[in-house]
Amino acid sequence: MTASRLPSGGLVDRGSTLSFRFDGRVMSGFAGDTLASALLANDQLLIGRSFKYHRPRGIVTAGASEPNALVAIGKGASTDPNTKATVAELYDGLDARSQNRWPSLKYDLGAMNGLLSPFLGAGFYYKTFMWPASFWEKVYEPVIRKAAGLGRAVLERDPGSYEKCWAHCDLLVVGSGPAGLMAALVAGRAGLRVILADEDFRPGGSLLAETIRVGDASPQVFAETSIAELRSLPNVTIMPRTTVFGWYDDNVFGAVEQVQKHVAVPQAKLPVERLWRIAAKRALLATGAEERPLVFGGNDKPGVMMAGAMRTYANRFGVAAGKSVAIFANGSAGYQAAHDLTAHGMEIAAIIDSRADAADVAPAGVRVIRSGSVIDTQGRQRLSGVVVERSGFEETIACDAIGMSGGWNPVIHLACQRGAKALWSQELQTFLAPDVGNGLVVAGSAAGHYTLAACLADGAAKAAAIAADLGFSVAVQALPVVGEEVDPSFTALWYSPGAKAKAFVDFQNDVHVKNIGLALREGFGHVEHAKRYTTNGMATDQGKLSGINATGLLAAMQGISPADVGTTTFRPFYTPVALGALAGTSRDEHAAPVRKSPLYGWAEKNGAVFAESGLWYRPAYFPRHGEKTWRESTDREVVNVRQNVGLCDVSTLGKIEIFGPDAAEFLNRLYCNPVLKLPVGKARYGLMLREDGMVYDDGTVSRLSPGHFFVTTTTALAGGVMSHMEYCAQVLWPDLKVRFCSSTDQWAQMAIAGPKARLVVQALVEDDISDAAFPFLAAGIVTLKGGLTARLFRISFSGELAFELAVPAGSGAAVADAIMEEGRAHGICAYGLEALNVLRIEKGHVTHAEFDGRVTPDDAGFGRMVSAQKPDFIGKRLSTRYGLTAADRMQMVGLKPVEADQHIRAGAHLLREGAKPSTLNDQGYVSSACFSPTLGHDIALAFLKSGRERYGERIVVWDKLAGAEVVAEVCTPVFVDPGNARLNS
Amino acid sequence: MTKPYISGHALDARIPVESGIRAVDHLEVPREYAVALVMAMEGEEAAVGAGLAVAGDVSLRFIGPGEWLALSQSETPEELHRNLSLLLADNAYIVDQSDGRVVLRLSGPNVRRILAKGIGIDLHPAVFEIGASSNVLCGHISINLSRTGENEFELIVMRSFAESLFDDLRLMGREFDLSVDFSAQG
Amino acid sequence: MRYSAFSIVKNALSGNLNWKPAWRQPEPKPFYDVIIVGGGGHGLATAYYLAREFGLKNIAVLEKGYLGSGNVGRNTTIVRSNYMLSGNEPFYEFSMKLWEGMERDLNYNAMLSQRGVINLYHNDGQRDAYVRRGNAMWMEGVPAELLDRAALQKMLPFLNFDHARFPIMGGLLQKRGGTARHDAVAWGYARAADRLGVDLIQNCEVTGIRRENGVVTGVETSKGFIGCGKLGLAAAGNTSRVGEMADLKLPIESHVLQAFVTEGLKPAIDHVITYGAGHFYISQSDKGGLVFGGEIDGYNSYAQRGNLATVEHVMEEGVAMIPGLSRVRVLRSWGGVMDMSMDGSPIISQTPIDNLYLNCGWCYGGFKATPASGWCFAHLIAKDETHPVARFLRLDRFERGYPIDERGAGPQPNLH
Amino acid sequence: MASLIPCPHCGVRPKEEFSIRGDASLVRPHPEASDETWHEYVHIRTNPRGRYREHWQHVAGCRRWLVVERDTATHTVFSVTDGAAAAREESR
Ligand SMILES: Cc1cc2nc3c(=O)[nH]c(=O)nc-3n(C[C@H](O)[C@H](O)[C@H](O)COP(=O)(O)OP(=O)(O)OC[C@H]3O[C@@H](n4cnc5c(N)ncnc54)[C@H](O)[C@@H]3O)c2cc1C
Ligand SMILES: NC(=O)c1ccc[n+]([C@@H]2O[C@H](COP(=O)([O-])OP(=O)(O)OC[C@H]3O[C@@H](n4cnc5c(N)ncnc54)[C@H](O)[C@@H]3O)[C@@H](O)[C@H]2O)c1
Ligand SMILES: Cc1cc2nc3c(=O)[nH]c(=O)nc-3n(C[C@H](O)[C@H](O)[C@H](O)COP(=O)(O)O)c2cc1C
Ligand SMILES: [Zn+2]
Repeated sequence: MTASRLPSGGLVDRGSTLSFRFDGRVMSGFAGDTLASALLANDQLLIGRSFKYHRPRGIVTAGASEPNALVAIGKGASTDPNTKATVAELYDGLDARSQNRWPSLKYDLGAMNGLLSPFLGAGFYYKTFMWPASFWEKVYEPVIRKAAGLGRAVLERDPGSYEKCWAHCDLLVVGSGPAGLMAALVAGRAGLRVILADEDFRPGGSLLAETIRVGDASPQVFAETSIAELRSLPNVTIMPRTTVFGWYDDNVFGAVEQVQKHVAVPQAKLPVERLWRIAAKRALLATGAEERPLVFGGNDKPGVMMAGAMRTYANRFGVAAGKSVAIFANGSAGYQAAHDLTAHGMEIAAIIDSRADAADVAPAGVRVIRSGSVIDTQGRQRLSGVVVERSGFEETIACDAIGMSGGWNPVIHLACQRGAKALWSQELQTFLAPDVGNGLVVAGSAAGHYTLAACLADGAAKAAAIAADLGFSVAVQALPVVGEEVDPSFTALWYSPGAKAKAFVDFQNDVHVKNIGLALREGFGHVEHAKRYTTNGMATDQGKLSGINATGLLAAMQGISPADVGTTTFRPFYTPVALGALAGTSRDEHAAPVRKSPLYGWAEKNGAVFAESGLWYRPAYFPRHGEKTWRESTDREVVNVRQNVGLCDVSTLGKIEIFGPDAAEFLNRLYCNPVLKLPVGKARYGLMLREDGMVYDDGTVSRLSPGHFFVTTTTALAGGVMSHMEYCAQVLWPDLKVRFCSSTDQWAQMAIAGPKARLVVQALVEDDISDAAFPFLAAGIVTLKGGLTARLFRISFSGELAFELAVPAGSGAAVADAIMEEGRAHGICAYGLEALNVLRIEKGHVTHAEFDGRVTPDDAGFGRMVSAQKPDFIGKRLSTRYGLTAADRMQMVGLKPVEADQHIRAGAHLLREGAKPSTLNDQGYVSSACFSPTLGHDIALAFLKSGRERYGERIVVWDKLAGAEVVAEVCTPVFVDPGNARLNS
Repeated sequence: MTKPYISGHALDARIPVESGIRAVDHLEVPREYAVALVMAMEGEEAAVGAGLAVAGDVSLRFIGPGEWLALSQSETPEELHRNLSLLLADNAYIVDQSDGRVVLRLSGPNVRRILAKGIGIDLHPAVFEIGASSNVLCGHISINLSRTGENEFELIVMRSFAESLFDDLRLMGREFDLSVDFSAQG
Repeated sequence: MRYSAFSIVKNALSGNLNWKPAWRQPEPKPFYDVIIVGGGGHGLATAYYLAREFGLKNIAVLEKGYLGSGNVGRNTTIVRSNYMLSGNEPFYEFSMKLWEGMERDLNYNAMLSQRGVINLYHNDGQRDAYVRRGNAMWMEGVPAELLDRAALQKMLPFLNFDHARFPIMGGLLQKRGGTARHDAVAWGYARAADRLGVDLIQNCEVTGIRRENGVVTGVETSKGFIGCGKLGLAAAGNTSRVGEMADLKLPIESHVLQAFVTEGLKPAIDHVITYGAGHFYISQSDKGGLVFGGEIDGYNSYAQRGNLATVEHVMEEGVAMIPGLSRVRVLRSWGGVMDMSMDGSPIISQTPIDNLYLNCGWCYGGFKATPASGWCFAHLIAKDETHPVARFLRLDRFERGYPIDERGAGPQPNLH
Repeated sequence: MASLIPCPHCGVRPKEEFSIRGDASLVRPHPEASDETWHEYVHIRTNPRGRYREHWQHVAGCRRWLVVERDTATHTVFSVTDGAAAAREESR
């Protein structure tokens, strides 16, 4: 046993033992552990395998930047692959498994790749696998793909649930270390609405692993009392386990809260994770600084760790990362770690300091090797020693862990997500956030302050400035006195010279120094090219450890400043976020709202089978006992409407009320056909164009009084037409006096169609609706027997004698019941969308299958409807363009198969008989097709080049997709009752 | 046939008759509510606004410039329409929406936390004051939201979306054991 | 240096120290016969084909950033030729055929992976439109298949078959469609063009277009004036800005589209799949990341980043289509600025200005067009005549009333 | 912008309450205007990098069409005004 639990210390609850599994092995830890600290305490150093070479890897960090210790947690569909052990909160029953290894973590065949590494340099795959051509798909790619990825996604339905939430505040503080805590305290006391978010399950940031006294307490106690005070303030919200992943426009932040990732059995009434959208007047980034790894030979073995992480494991978790620890450092932080570890009784094998002279003091009795360089490490799956070089002499130092400390990288990720480039500070030898305006301010170590005292002061000062700026008065507050500390300094070391083994830059993606050199040599020296060519920084840790080192290496290799190399672009997400959390509750049946017609229940009661139609569910057909297919029901419904009468729910049509002295003029400009002189009590078909002359939507326009119109739109474009009208009224013609509102939801509207429709409707309506009194295209307000006021329209989509009756939605079901009851004697049936579709095709009426946005009125046979008289209407001018009036445009025609038992499918194309299928020979396509029970064979509406001149021509209906070719006759698109006798009866 | 047509509520299929359970956070659905849309004629916006403010037993909800929903629980839709017409007919268009809109009333100590799961505006008591109302998006559904009491909000939704909104609200309130019921009669 | 398995072995044995730069870093010459603005996929391909197919010698590509820094480096890598309209389909099929021989042609492996593109449909109307599209493809000789629900369930069991708000009815499959490694396409064309003598000049932003007597004579750049005989614009999202330098007014708006990649995963999704009840599309990169995207953000933008509302919307659709994506973590999101045209289709065209040629309007679909766009643009520049498969992609089609509107959305770019 | 839009009628609202149409500086030509003018109105866009006026509709709010003036490179919003008011202003 080398790594182990220390006898005392740490913030873990030693009274609360938790049992967990790693690769099936049962282990135990304490409440307050992370999976990583617990694994270490169990001396489990080997945690995973790297991406490319499958090299054994252990734990490098104690936080969100971990590149190596990735595991799969959870079972079955609740599995979370690629989870960082270093941030996974331990719970009883946690089940973790290692990844990217086969057959086992210890013996992984994939490690053979390591032997091939000279051939697998950066970009190697671009240079080969090209011959023979057929091999790529069959041999090379499958092999490459097999090697892809680390973890395995289960891709089963996730039993967990998610939700989203909005939050608003004056100040969002990201990070609850000393800077963030002080800032929250200052702002909270001043009365600002403060949100303090931290990704950790325990607030306090680095204070939790610190040893310097704050005031007269330990840093842990200081954190605790500060948090307690913040909790007592009603205007402050503390959000632990909440990672702020993105900074978006207008100071909106995306954050994800892990609500139940740390429990074995989640409560059903709570989400697993919760997405927060935080609208913050101001934000303060107190995200700390990341310790920079050192790039030296063999720096990737289990046992190689960040020195600061070792401190954290010892101080916060009471875990020794090793028994005998070497420290490799270029600055004072390494010494600080050595002191802390010594204090815990751990042995320091040596401090290897890359600097020639430094004032830092090592713990008593610890050997310091100055100007030293680690050039190799020993051990296979765990470290057993390091090889150190100094002035040409090599020496092997036995140790079971090495802590590396290469300086500090302020965590400025969020500040750079909106386009600002990080700035190199020569003084601090690191990149800092530029000024990004007053919405977001960086404080503490994230701003390059490395002492605790400076972090406290910086957080307080910046919060006070923000508070004052927002108009709050801030009382002057004394800062806690901090024990003695040295301002950590370091001398940047991008590469420890003399490496005898691979010196890794990006651990997870196995990018080592030579890869960077190769990229440079091949012309990929731009930092973004180098990233893409080597994949440095593209792994799940997004270069948190490797990014700045790669920049430094590129600079050093070219003899230029890191300032001239720059960083790669910072992007969301700060750490990866589950898609489920971002999707929230919108999933499965809940993926979009459902709209229901007021007649939904009535249709259900009548046995309807429903189909989605936009957000609506509409009755598709009403099967009766014994009917086995939708076609049987549909055919019956169609025949019944043509012979008797049927009732169809058309409530989903868009309905808009238009008022005002200019309503008629307004509509006249909106539709391409004339509306101005529409008499009161009349309805008219209306065709609306887009400004480019193509048909936009159709519907009916009824005039209920001189200044009150009622128009309907298609179901699909109800919202679009309403917006379009509003645009026209508000923006194009603001001087027209017109007001309108949607009344789609106010009315239940039903079509009663068929030769017996009048008999049925008259039985319900007080008013006279005889053909004389209420002819085709009449529209008016009527009273139903029983006193209900309703609207009645004599319009027809089916081509039959038909009425559309609109009643207040709440009464819809009762009225529909009454109609059915009244109609029983006349053989009434309910009919659905399918029958409606057949009826309209038989009559040659168009829908969006025809009006697909590429069709002019003339294409569809409405050329004569377009008003030549009107001075202006939407679409008038551009509809005269050459291409829109050309003689060879496709025009709508009817098709019937020459042999009556043959079928035509919508989407088939048209060819001249004998012509070879080719794009050039393409004559058009079928837009709608159905079996016509009225005629006893298939019929279709189609668009055919110069179609109206071609009635009688035989044409091939070519449906290669179905392997079908049918000869059809071109005919008029009106198959039933071309003289409109039924309509007018 | 002369029987009156029984009017159904959009949430009849969702809310059990008289569930009687009432948690601290509660969603109450009044069965009867007269709702009218009032649209001021051009130039009459201020006059209509002033007129509405003195209209008897009517609550107002802001929709947009010159547009309001007028609500009454004591009047029938016809009465509301008639009364508003008497008051405003020369200055406004009035459209009955009693059947087109559904009113839901959400109350309780956690009401803001529930609503924040769907609504992006700041609902802090000092920001969204009692009497405030506005059209907002709740999840994916447009509603009118008004604050009617210390911890009480009213949501008005298009009838066709009512079941969906209702389902959403139940999900949003699940954490707080939100109870639901039709209002007690009267 | 020719790339091959042999060259890899040989170089490895000498410590990989002898690899040569993939391209030179030349200083601009005072004059080029042809200058291409934009070192993206299209600009580089154009230069390559100008040199290789049309024998031109004195060519430069000017790139304001690094090669491939534009949309060629930030797209979702979908390659397909499954268009519906006759103005488009022959062009994209020409491109598909070029893809199929490109790697050997360039001596660069761009990892074209013809894994199949499946477009799901969820209602009858969509099915009919896909049938029309599939038949249009066959008309051009492009194999297409209509899959029903059962076939899909077998092929893609992870799709949402049981609890979908918009149930999946079937899909249109183009087996030859797939993906390619985006960066490698740019690098491959760049390296091949460089080997034919094309000067690739990075960090060279074009800031002005000089004209004399109405004829283009050269460009002002951040590296000084550079004269040219002919000037080709392939500046993708920045077309309007470059066009403006020659007072060219264009039917283009710049919009941002976001894309996403997840953490690396073992192979799980073997096709390119697009969602019919929304705008979601997904495939898995050879490295293991699931690469996906959705709708554009909707407003004009020159910022290569998007907003959170759109991110959420994309994720909602992703999880609606594949419920099992819920636990997968998205690693990174980014944006690209695209030139959205008025009909959603591209423009390869002469312009009213002599010696100025235009290649733009690729919207979110120009990656797959890279080879054909380069070829046809080179053809146009070299011969001053339109390549037959690009004959409908002219700039004056809007004025003349010949839009190529696959979506039928009309002249509003953000609807395409 | 992009995240929040201050509607002059409703206050600050999330982006998803709006729909976007495009260039607000276009003025619909007179019916008798030239073909070219009409073509430009329907098809040609200045598409500037920088200040831009765009039509957004507050669909889930007051349903007013608004003129959002903003920067297309930084996404800063300079002003949001009512579209009808702006149109009247323009026609004056
Ligand atoms: C997120 C996203 C996903 C996409 N997905 C797909 C997909 O799956 N399939 C598909 O087919 N297409 C897709 N596309 C579209 C595709 O990427 C583009 O259409 C295509 O890459 C554009 O051509 P290009 O490669 O030449 O453009 P770019 O790579 O953008 O090249 C243009 C170059 O011009 C340079 N430039 C601009 N102005 C100047 C100047 N003044 N001076 C010098 N240089 C200048 C730019 O820096 C840039 O490098 C997607 C696009 C995006 C943004
Ligand atoms: N020993 C040294 O050489 C040395 C060097 C640098 C810093 N330090 C010490 O470190 C401390 C720095 O204090 P500080 O307050 O600036 O930072 P901190 O490191 O104490 O706290 C930062 C906190 O922010 C959290 N965080 C980071 N990104 C986040 C995100 N996107 N979302 C949510 N949470 C996020 C982290 O988990 C952490 O808890 C000081 O005490 C300083 O002395 C010491
Ligand atoms: C197909 C594809 C796959 C990508 N895969 C990864 C990946 O695995 N890891 C990663 O960090 N980024 C990946 N990226 C994103 C790039 O890092 C980068 O964000 C993108 O190319 C845009 O460039 P920019 O962010 O530098 O502006 C990928 C991009 C594309 C287009
Ligand atoms: Zn508004």
